Amino acid sequence: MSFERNTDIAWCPGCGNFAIRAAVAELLGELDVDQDKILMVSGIGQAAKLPHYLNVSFFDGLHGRAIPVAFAAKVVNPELVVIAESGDGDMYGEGGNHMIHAMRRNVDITVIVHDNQIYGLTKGQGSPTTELGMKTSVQHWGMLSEQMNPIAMAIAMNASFVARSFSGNKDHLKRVVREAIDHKGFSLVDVMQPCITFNKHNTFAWYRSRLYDVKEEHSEYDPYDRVKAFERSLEWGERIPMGIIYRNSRLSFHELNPVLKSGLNLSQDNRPADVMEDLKAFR
Amino acid sequence: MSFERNTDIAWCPGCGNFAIRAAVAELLGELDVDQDKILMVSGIGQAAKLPHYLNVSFFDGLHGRAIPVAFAAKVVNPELVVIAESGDGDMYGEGGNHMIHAMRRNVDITVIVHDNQIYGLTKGQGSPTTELGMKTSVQHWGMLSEQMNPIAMAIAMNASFVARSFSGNKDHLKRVVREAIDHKGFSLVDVMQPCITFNKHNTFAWYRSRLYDVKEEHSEYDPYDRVKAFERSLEWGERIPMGIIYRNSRLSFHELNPVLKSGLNLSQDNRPADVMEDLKAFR
Amino acid sequence: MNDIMIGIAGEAGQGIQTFGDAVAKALFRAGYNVFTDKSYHSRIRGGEYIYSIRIADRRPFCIRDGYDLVLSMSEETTEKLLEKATDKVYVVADEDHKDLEKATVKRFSFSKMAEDAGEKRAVNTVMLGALMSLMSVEQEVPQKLLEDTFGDKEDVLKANIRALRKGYEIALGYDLPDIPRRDNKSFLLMTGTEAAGYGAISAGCRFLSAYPMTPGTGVMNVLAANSEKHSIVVEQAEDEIAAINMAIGAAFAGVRSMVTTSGGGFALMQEGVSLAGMTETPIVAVVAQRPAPATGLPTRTAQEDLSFVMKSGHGEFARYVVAPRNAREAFELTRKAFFIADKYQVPVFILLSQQLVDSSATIEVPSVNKEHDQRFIERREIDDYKRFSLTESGISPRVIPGAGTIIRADSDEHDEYGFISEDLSLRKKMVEKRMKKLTSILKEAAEPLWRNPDADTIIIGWGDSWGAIDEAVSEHGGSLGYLHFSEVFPLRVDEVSKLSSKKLVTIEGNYSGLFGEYFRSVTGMKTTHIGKYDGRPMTPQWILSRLVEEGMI
Amino acid sequence: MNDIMIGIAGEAGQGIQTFGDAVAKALFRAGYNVFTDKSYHSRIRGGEYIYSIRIADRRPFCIRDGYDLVLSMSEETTEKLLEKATDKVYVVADEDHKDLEKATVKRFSFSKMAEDAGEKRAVNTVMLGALMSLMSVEQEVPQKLLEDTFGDKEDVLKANIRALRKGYEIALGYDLPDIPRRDNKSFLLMTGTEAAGYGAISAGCRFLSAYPMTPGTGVMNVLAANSEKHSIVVEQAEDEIAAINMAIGAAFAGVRSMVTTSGGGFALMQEGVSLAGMTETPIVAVVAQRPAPATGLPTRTAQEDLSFVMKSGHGEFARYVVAPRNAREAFELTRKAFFIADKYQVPVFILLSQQLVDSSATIEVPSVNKEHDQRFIERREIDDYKRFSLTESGISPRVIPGAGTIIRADSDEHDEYGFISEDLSLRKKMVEKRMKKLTSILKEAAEPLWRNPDADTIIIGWGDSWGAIDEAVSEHGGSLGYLHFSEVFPLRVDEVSKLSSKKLVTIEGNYSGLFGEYFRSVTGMKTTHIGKYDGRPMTPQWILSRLVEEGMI
Ligand SMILES: Cc1ncc(C[n+]2csc(CCOP(=O)(O)OP(=O)(O)O)c2C)c(N)n1
Ligand SMILES: Cc1ncc(C[n+]2csc(CCOP(=O)(O)OP(=O)(O)O)c2C)c(N)n1
Ligand code: SF4
Ligand code: SF4
Ligand SMILES: [Mg+2]
Ligand SMILES: [Mg+2]
Repeated sequence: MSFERNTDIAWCPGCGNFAIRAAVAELLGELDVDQDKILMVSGIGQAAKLPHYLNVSFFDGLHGRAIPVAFAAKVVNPELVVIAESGDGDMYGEGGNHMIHAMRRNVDITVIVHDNQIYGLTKGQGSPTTELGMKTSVQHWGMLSEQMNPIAMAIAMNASFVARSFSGNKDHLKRVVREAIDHKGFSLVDVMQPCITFNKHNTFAWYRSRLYDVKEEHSEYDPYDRVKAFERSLEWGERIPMGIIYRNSRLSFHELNPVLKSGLNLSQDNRPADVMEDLKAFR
Repeated sequence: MSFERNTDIAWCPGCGNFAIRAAVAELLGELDVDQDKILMVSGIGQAAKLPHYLNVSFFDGLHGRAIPVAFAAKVVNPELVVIAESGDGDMYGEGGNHMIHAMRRNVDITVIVHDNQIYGLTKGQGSPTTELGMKTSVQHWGMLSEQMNPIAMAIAMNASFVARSFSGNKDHLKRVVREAIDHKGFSLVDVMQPCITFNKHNTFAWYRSRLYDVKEEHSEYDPYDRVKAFERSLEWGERIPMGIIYRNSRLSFHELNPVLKSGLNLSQDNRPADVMEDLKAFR
Repeated sequence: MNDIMIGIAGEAGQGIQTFGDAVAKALFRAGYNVFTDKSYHSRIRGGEYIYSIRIADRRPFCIRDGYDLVLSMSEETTEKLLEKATDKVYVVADEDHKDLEKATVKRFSFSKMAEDAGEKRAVNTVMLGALMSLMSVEQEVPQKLLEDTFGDKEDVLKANIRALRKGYEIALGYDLPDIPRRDNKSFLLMTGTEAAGYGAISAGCRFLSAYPMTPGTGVMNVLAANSEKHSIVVEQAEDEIAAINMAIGAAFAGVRSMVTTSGGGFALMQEGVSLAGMTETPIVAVVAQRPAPATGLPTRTAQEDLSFVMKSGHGEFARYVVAPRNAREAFELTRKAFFIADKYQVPVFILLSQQLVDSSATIEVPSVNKEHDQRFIERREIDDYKRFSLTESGISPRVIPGAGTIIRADSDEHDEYGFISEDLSLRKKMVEKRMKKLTSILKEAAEPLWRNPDADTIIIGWGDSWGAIDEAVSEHGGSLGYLHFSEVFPLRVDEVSKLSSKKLVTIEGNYSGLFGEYFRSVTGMKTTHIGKYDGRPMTPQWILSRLVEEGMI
Repeated sequence: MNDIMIGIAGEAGQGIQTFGDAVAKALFRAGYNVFTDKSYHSRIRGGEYIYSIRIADRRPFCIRDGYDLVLSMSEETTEKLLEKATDKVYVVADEDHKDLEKATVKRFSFSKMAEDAGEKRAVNTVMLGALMSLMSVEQEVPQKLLEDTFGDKEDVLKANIRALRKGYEIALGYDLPDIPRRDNKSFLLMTGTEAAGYGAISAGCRFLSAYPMTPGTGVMNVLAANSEKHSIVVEQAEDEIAAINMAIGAAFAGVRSMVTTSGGGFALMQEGVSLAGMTETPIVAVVAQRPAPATGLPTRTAQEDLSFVMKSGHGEFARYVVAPRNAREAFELTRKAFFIADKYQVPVFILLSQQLVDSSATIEVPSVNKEHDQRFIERREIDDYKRFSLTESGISPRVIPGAGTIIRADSDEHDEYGFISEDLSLRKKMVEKRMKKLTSILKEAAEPLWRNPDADTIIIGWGDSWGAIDEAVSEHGGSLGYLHFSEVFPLRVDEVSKLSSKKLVTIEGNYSGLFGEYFRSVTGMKTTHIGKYDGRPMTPQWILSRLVEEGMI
């Protein structure tokens, strides 16, 4: 069965989201996981509509709040492959606090950010990753706030898997997301995604001419070197690195948590507790 | 007039907050600024009570929300010296999203975090900066989440002034906060502050034996070098760097914003607008 | 009422909004009474987009059921729309348009003419011409609009003017009812968004912080577009919590400031609302309602957030809530909102809705009540200043920081100076201080609107339902009346005794009858509830047929 | 009522809570009816800390005005406390204690004896001994408590036992009223926090996410302490928004999950509450009330968040709100909360307050209604599964992810599968589906408590005011009665007709009379309001004197 659901799609024809959908759908089909064990959690925005266009279980929650939902679903059911995905505004703006603290928790989920450097669904306001100077319906004289660098931020938070990919490069995207899913711990994949309607600057061509894979270009590149990774992450302009920029071997939430360490699946082990013994302490 | 207000103080005797109060009070007295032009904005927590113990104007708002209030007060009245201050739980936990985005805006405020690596007022739960493994009333088996590194995070966000100081070193603290206030842009000063009641690990002695000033120890240290600063910021253990770890020369919010560039003080220029001409567009 | 309902039916991305705006504006300038409505999906391209334009012999403030004339730019959308259309509907389309089941389609060579005019993309301009010709609008009127739009691109402008002329030559063949025109000089064609936005600018609002959220974003856009001209800082916040705390910071520092959002964003502002209540900081929040819960239907309309807004923020504090009936009131009540906020040092909420926000109506030029410009702020040096001094009225003289005086404000319970306090007898006084402002605020509220107070059945309504309710009552005549509120909290009900022994029915854009429940909590009177909660605005026809169903008329 | 009010008056940081707990526990084990109350400031050291212990011939569920016996560990605190004490108050203190204006202080050499016992820090233990001796409690009882506390530190334990013995030798000289004892085996001494916490554990709650906030934190602590034993993940979230969204994620994935917070934290959860409503995800939220607005008085009590909670979340959706009257109900209603949440797939709110949370009371062992363990979850493969199938009751069969079936949930309006939908006729059905659950939930509610229904004056109350109201009515006798609710929304008022022609008065811990307003919105009946909003719990004396003032009795 294909993971692409046959339905009306609300994205603009030509949008970079289509290629992400194609890549994710293919990849899910190739994973060695039962379909019903995949859970996608999304937020609100154009990107966040993705799960509706796939044949997967999903929880499409609030703008900015996919990560806490994904975290908890994974916590109580470790058998699930949990993927949280949404847009840059959702994940880095509204949801910024969850992003940084989820990195600290290191639960084994994969976060895919469709980073079109703009607020798509609400018609083109600047997002945290919008470039300085870009003009929008609200930022009439162009963005004045520093462009956020999610890769650098994730490295600073010591996230355990930090990668960038591109919706215009299906093989790369599939490979990186597969590695992210395989990684035992929190994985961030920031996917450069052209918004052909509201971001006339960061186009397919713009990205294509700049993005390069770190490992391909620098065979000696060591994603485990945090300082080097940070340095590399600062590159943005004529050349933009993609691939696995940083990773480490921190233990995951389930490996650390005493309740879960043994592999307990709370969603299965669901009985009420007899507390009559416990209550004796109050006599 | 002294900036120390003579009143009952709700901190535990021996708390590291007293020294912060003393340093800030002295420094405010030495600043070349009229008393009424100083505005402190705080949140909720032990640290956040500081403004009550000083002779300054203050807005003591919600837990985690000092920064947006401080931002806007400064925006509309650039004559004010605006200092936002609160605890680590407040600023990095509840208020984490405002912290990172305020760094992007680079408004000229100074943020002082009393970083006692614990939630004091609510009785000793782990905070984002609590060390791995530390046991608390909620974290019975010790903290499992990665200790947040606010300095590294600020560097990743390209904050324009990033420093660490210590409540046990008044001169250092005064010097760093003065530089932070002088700096035209967003300044973060993370102040290591022993909580003698709930954090029995990070004590005065613990900090004192580890903290060293980067500039004193490495005279060649260049806080403008972002990668080197990041590397330095990762040091935490036997030795912990303090002083100005990172800075840059980004333009501030007021320098960039077309409405404010000219030095307009909106809190003074407050007239209603005549829109009758504008309304003609709707005929 | 003699009127005509025109529907432009297409998809998002076809430029329908611009086209519809041009048609509406041209008709308005030609002297017609115009009301418009936009019905669209939460997407950027594709999906239904229906721009409705109603012109009538009296000024309409709602659409009505059924379309008379449809410009079909999408067969699918038109097909759907026809499900609800009158039999006599007249569908106009381009040559290649399919036939439809429910109506004959009149085809015209719009695109070919556009091509002939030298600008393929000018199809809409040809249609505009054809429509204007049908409506006997002088060609200068739409031509002026084209000049405003394409002014700097001479070639495009010329081609569009040619296209317009070609359009004028088309005879659409539709039989127009007789709708009088007049000089519209003393009127405006404005949406609720524009009205609230300019109301805020006119009130001297100098700071707006918001996180984009449909249908609240428009007000931010209006202020952003006027930022330099009127010296307003418009800051897009990282989230709604930042937005409201920023607005509070700016207000504390002395400027009129506001936020704009919708239900979900307002939900995130609740703690901030309570902070404004506790620190007695005047802020104005625009809450543009859309169907909920949660994300709901982002581009649709509702009146579901009344109780949520009236009870917003934990704890008890005074507030003032308005729900403008139409664009004119959106302007005037926004000004009043800033006034009440400043005078009583309380948060004020403006309840809009997608219908009000997106619809344009022909309104009288709003009045500017100069009283509402008063700021009630002192800028001077006061020794031993008590920001929260206990006064008779509960209002303490307000000084702002930076003017020689030390000012303190605290979200904890505090003493008169603003210092945190655990003195429980003082706590009691402070609660009373904050709450007794409500007595005076109530007196500021205008009386509700009465229509046919002697009727047997009285509709009770609030906010933007007024247009449809008023028209329904006009249509029905003397045995139906209404009592309609636009200042909803605190509730002024002077002559409520008039209502006893009548059939009372609340008509609201929600399921539960939120206002009815509220009305009963204030007056004890029970009302029947008729609710609309499918996301679309009310129409007079819907109201009358539901009243019949419920045996109310 | 034959009773005695003991006050331990000191400062935070003096170990008063531990001391008071030991006294209360020993008295309870000795067979007394015990009720305790803690009055303290929002600080860690210093400030007032007053631990009140009331013992009485009938089980008390509130404190009363005035102290009989005060252990003074701080002159300042005691001085304040004496402002409200009876004339005959008996103040006991250590040797170096100052004289006080309002009472004679009886001094004993507690610290010296502790020193003699070989443990300076055992002053409290000496006092404990002296008190126990006064109350004729067998020495084994407090000694057992010492063993439990110091079990692993033998030296300290021994010294404390010596100190205890020395205490027993002290004759405090106070004249004790006659208060009977009994075998307390079938009773528990429990705080509301403990009761709600164990209620949740007993219900099988497996996931709690929270951000610390007084007075809600305690419930988190109870579950955290039982985390390994009962396999519960307790996660401290970065903020309350994360907390509620986590709880929703865990619930969606199939476990019983909850959050705990106070008003300000709950304010931040509003959008999440609405999300639970829209996605029909069962979650339980504990909201422990404290005086607001904003930060207010963190360590004080109130009943100010009733309307805020009943109306929480933008938009309309079904919910269930309980406000337990005492610790026993806190246990039982927490279990019921999980049950209703699961059965109706709605968010459920448990309104506690600082008074209920911090007070311990002598309660019967709570009952465990096995029906409440039902989960209403299916774990099986279903083809073409419709998570939101339209059913008669509004409840759709629930399957959880990972069990062979594809599950979808959306915060946007959605179709039966859970796919986002812009179909407006479906929207209408979905609103009805979500709302009609309320009809059945109403039937689940127990009847309110009636006392003296024939009385002329009926007090109407809700939640933890019950202890004081019940006692006031007992004291006053037959002409005063009450109607008291602990399941507050939806409101079951079967025999409301009994109330007509009576004097009705709501007594609540707020200024506005929130329940009164609500009660009127449901019944149309007007009530007089008596509010307490100074942060301290009600007492029977306060209730009776206010009723007299208002001319109600
Ligand atoms: C609480 C809340 N605030 C605001 C919105 C409105 N909103 C919907 S999508 C969106 C931004 C979309 O931008 P992004 O996340 O980058 O996704 P994109 O559409 O670009 O894929 C916003 C602000 C909302 N739904 N909820
Ligand atoms: C919205 C909200 N959530 C929670 C709280 C409760 N609270 C008060 S202070 C505090 C944490 C204090 O820790 P920190 O910020 O590190 O300050 P400290 O007391 O350690 O100085 C918390 C959780 C609150 N006041 N508001
Ligand atoms: S607006 Fe941009 S991101 Fe959204 S669907 Fe269209 S092209 Fe894609
Ligand atoms: S609890 Fe800790 S931080 Fe708070 S006052 Fe005491 S020592 Fe200081
Ligand atoms: Mg985006
Ligand atoms: Mg702290």
